[in-house]
Amino acid sequence: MDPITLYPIGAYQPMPFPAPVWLMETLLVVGFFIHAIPMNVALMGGITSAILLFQGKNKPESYQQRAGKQIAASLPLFTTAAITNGIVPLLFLQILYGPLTYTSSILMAVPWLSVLFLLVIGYYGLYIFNYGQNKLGEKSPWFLLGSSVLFMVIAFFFSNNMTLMLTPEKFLPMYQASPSGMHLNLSEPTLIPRFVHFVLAAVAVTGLAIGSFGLYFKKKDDGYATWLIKTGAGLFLGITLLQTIVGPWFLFTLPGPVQQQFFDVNGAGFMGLNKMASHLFRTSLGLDVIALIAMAIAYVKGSSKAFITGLVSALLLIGAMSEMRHLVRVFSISNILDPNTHAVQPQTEILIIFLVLFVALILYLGWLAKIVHKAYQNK
Amino acid sequence: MAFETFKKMNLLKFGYDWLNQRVPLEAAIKFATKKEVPVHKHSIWYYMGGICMLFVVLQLVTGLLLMVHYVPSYEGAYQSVMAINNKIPFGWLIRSMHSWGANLFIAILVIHMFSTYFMKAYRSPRELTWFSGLGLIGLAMVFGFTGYLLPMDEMAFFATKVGVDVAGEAPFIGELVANFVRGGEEVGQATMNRFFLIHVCALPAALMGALGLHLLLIQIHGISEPEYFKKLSIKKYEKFFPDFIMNDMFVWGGVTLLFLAIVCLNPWPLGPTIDPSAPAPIGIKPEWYFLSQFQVLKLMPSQFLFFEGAHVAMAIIGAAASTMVLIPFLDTGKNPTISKLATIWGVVFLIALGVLTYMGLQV
Amino acid sequence: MSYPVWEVPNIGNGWIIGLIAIFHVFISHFAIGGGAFLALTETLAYKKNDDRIYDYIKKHSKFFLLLTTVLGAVSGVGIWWAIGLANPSGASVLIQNFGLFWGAEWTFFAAELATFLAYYYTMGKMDKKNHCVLAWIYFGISFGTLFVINGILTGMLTNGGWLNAQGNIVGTVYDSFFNPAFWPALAIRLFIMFALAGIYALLTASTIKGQDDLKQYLLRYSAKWMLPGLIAGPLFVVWYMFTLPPATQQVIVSGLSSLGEGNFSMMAKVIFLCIVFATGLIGMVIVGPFLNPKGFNTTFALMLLASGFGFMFTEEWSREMMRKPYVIYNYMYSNGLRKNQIAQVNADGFFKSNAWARAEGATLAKEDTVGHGKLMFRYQCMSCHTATGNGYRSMARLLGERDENAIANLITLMKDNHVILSEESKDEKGNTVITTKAKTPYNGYMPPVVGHQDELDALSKYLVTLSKKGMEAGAEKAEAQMATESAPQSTTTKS
Amino acid sequence: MMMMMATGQEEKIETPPTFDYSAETAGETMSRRLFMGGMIGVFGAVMAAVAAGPLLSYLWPPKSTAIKIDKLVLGKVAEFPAGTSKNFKFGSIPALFIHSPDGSMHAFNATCSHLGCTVQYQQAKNNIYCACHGGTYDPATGNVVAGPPPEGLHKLLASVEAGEIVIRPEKAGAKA
Repeated sequence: MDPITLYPIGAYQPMPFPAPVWLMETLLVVGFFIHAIPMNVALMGGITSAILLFQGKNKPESYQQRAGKQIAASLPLFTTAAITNGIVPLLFLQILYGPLTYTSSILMAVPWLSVLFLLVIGYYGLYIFNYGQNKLGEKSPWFLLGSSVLFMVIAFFFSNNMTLMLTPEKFLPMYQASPSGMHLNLSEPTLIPRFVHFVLAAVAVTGLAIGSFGLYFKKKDDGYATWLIKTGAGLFLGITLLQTIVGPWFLFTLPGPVQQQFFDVNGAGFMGLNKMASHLFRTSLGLDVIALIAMAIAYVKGSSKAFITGLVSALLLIGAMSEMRHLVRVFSISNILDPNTHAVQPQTEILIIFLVLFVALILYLGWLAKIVHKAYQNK
Repeated sequence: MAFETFKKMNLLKFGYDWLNQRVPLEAAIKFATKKEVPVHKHSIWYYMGGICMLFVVLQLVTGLLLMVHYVPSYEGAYQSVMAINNKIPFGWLIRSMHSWGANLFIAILVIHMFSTYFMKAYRSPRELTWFSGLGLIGLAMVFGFTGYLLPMDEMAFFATKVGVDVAGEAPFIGELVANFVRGGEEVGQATMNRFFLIHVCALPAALMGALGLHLLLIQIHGISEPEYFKKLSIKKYEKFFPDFIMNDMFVWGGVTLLFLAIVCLNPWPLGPTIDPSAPAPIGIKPEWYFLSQFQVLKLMPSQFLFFEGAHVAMAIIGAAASTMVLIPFLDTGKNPTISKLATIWGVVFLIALGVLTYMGLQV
Repeated sequence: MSYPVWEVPNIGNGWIIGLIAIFHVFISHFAIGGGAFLALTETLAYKKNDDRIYDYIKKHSKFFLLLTTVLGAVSGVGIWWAIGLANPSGASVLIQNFGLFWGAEWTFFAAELATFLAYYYTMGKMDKKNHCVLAWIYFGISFGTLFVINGILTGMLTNGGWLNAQGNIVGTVYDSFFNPAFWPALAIRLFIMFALAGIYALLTASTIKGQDDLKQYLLRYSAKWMLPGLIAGPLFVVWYMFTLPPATQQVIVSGLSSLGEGNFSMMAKVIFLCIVFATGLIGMVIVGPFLNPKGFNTTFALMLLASGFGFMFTEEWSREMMRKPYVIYNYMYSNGLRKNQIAQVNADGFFKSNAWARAEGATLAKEDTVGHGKLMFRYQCMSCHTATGNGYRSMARLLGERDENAIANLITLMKDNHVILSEESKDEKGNTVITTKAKTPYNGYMPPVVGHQDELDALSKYLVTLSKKGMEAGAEKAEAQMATESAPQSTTTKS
Repeated sequence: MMMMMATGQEEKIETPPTFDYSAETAGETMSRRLFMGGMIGVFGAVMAAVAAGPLLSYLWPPKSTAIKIDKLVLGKVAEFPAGTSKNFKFGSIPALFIHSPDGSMHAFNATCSHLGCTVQYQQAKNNIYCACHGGTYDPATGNVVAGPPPEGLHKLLASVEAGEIVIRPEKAGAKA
């Protein structure tokens, strides 16, 4: 039978890619990394700060109150960064895997588009807390909590779309059931473990953010700083230990052939089929262990050095995970859609301009951070 | 004129002086600047009269323009309106403005009327202003009724037919009146002539008179202030000229934009041509501002006590309308209980109008 | 042509893009023009060293923050998402073609947001002069985002040397980016941005309480932001009009001069409305805040804002309609069909050329003509038409009383929508004159219908079921069926 | 004032000067006022143009619907004995046919060249006469005989074909 009637996926447009595939893949992964960090804090920071605020309810001067308010104040910034940086991975995802992502998005058009509305409402929830906490009083943390819940719904929709695009065999029956874009990918076995794994990771990253706040206050207020580091490290530690259950759960729901690329019980030293994937998998396990140990020390002692070690290894770990996430995608669909087969004709000038602007952006953001810091130092 | 003095005077001043020597411009401006408009939280309703004025002007202008191409004959009317709609540049705009304008004019008149009703602006010494206003609403509705026939499409024909037949239901003189309005037994060329004449000659003249009286009385009595405002210790006013006029112009601008947006995006349609032998089209109903009255007629059983239902219905409509006429004499502002009752009656009246119109729209 | 069609009842999926886009444009233009406003106003405050103006700027920039960084930014992403849902083929052309431009725009966008946040949070904490500089940097960077997106947007309509007449790509992406309309469109957008910045500022200034002198001063100051558009706007609009494709120019000119003639005057009506809104808006600003700042209040400011929205709505709507029937002019039609693909699809057949139509068609019985016709409709027409009811450009309404023959003729006619006939004739002096004329009246309004003849027949069979006649016939058929279903009983009694 | 502003840059002043803007709003310089006034004037003109365009195009008379015809059968020869005439419409042009007492047949565009009245044939005087201002033309050639008309009548071609009088425009007739 005609294969396209089983897998009705579109073709790329008959024009060459504007940049080499490897470069765009790199930008996709880097983009996801710089999106994931602020996104994670924005996602679970609301719940975390609300819990801290509820804990310190009747103690206005308590660390919990202070930390809760400071985290909440930073959340709009994290949200802004998350949205802005989210554009990069989505852009390159569309270039490289457009025929799949467009289709899966259309199938779940309504929830997919509702993300925007949820985002706006959640975003304003954060501002309502920050500008209205004096008026709202004790009720105000509920707004943070509400925002977090809305953001979790968004995360859930994203999980749906990112898994749905990998299973084109579902496209046709789904579309024929209803063309008005009301589907979700609930039948997907990896959906729930993937979602839980990612949401828990977001709590851990929020822990990293709290600890980093501690590093910032180290010179000003040592007691508070130590408390922040301990709290942040503890949060990371607890959640990451929990991930030792959720992680494998997620791993083992992945389709067998994809698993085998990363590790293989029958292979030499569990070596998987794909060399890079296997090394990456092992490295991340190693980074995980380092981060756990360092955070354990930081949790007990409140040491900033231990925390920094843990932070760096955790960030590296997130980077490695981002790449692995990408590899899972590649392995799942390489036999259906392979961007490497499409012609490339680099738009050299604009490519150079883009890369120069990218570097300039980083330098500019550094400068901006410096002058803002200075302004706050003076006052 | 010496060159130096000419240089000092700019053109605007020259024109002003020239006019002022011939008409009492200065006095008029002095009068207008002396006049003041109260500023309070209900001030927004003061703009309704101005908006009504805007629509009067728009209707007059677009009506005049329509007559350039309109042919008031039983056979030719439809063709000419079709040409205006489809052939003549911007004809659709002028006609849609006129048709939409007629409806919006009545809507805004109703709003204007109820806003003044609830602000109790009908009280002494403004009874005559109130009556002239009621007269203007009546005129507007007759305008609407007579104008509806003129394009001579299917809906227009049957709506007129039904409308005149309703008048024929009136006791004793009904049939007489109906025949008089129709100019015969059937809606035809004679009806057309009458409606056209009423619409473009008689009513505009009457409107000018009633409107002139209305505006003159407003100038004489000034703008009415709500009770609570009168009691305030610090009252804020703005000058009628130029401040309030400027505000008025601003509002006119906004209303015109909204109006044109409605008109351009939903040009007024023209139905199929008439076929007097055809049955009345499904879903035929009078214009919305007649629906409430129409609905009362419909709701009434054919026999009510000892009277014919239609007669009772007309009596009810008449009684309700007459409360609006009598209200300045009933609620003079001296008795707070009556004042409150008048407000309640206004609300009841408004709700009844709304509900009846809504019911009429349903079928 | 290779994606499923997201069906949105009543309004059609195109309006999902439209509504989000218009909403976004209304805010994003403020984000850029408002940057200039903040910079100039802060310079003013600095020169006068007046804390009252600083206080106003603080209030205004908080409003700015809440509006642009949240609604503006999210709705911008929203357009992108919506075009991916409603017109994935068009979106993927843009993405594949301009991907790196978007990347460059992103750097500006990220810097823009960061700068504004830095600006906002350092207000009153930083040296006043440096803070002023920050405002100017913000404006400069946000202008960068406009610069990039303007090239992509205008390139969708006037793509310069990028394409040849047959719709084949012959130029580079830069031909499309720096297209003839690039500069006039950039200027027009800037003027609109300044005007919108003024209108939003009128809103915030109208809320100043208890300082009448400052309020009136700021109102007049904000009203003057209409000036650039008033002075130079018309010039650039004329320039812009001359850069448009000749066919589009023709439709506009003939539409505007004979408004009302024919059924295709919607675009002309919207352009007319746009002109009305522009002049009306400026008139309102003159009689309102400029000449009479005393009487200007927040209600009036909201009225101005609504009128401004009306202007943006008609402006963006007419710009979209000018591109009709293409999504990328002369390259891709709004239904995803590429112009250079037509001959191929007509030869191969539509179902063979469209992955989704083929897949869906395979699930149907071969003799199900109406079903196949429905698929033709879905993949060729639904990007602009809704099927039943009274929805946006609903076929049921448009077909009206047409019967089977009329519909079949219509489809035959529309097969040649892209064909331009050229005629050679001699003028009085004996020179050869070539006049070109579209073969069908739908050229410039609709894409051609493509496919084999039997596929076109299937489409008209389906359309018949939508038309009034078809609906009535369908109802009769159902009644007849009910009658025959009850018939057997009577036949049994007979036998 | 300038001094204060200049120092304001260097060190913070506790209470910066507050401006009274009412004076500033009122006292704009003359040239700026003129400019603004001019702008309002220009805008008024633009607005008038925006309104006038549609209005004029609405009021502009539609293109004349002149009917041009190449041939008109007036009737049987027997209906027009010598010495009779007939005013008729040739397309949208008023025309005059004369069967002269001498038997010749002539047809003219009946528009008087003076002020455009329609002329008539006076059988008794055997001339073409315009009742408006007394212009008189020769019934055979259409040349002016008396009165104010500056030039003669435009000729049409009258001929007899199969017993019917047929009128044609002069040029087409000449070519044929």
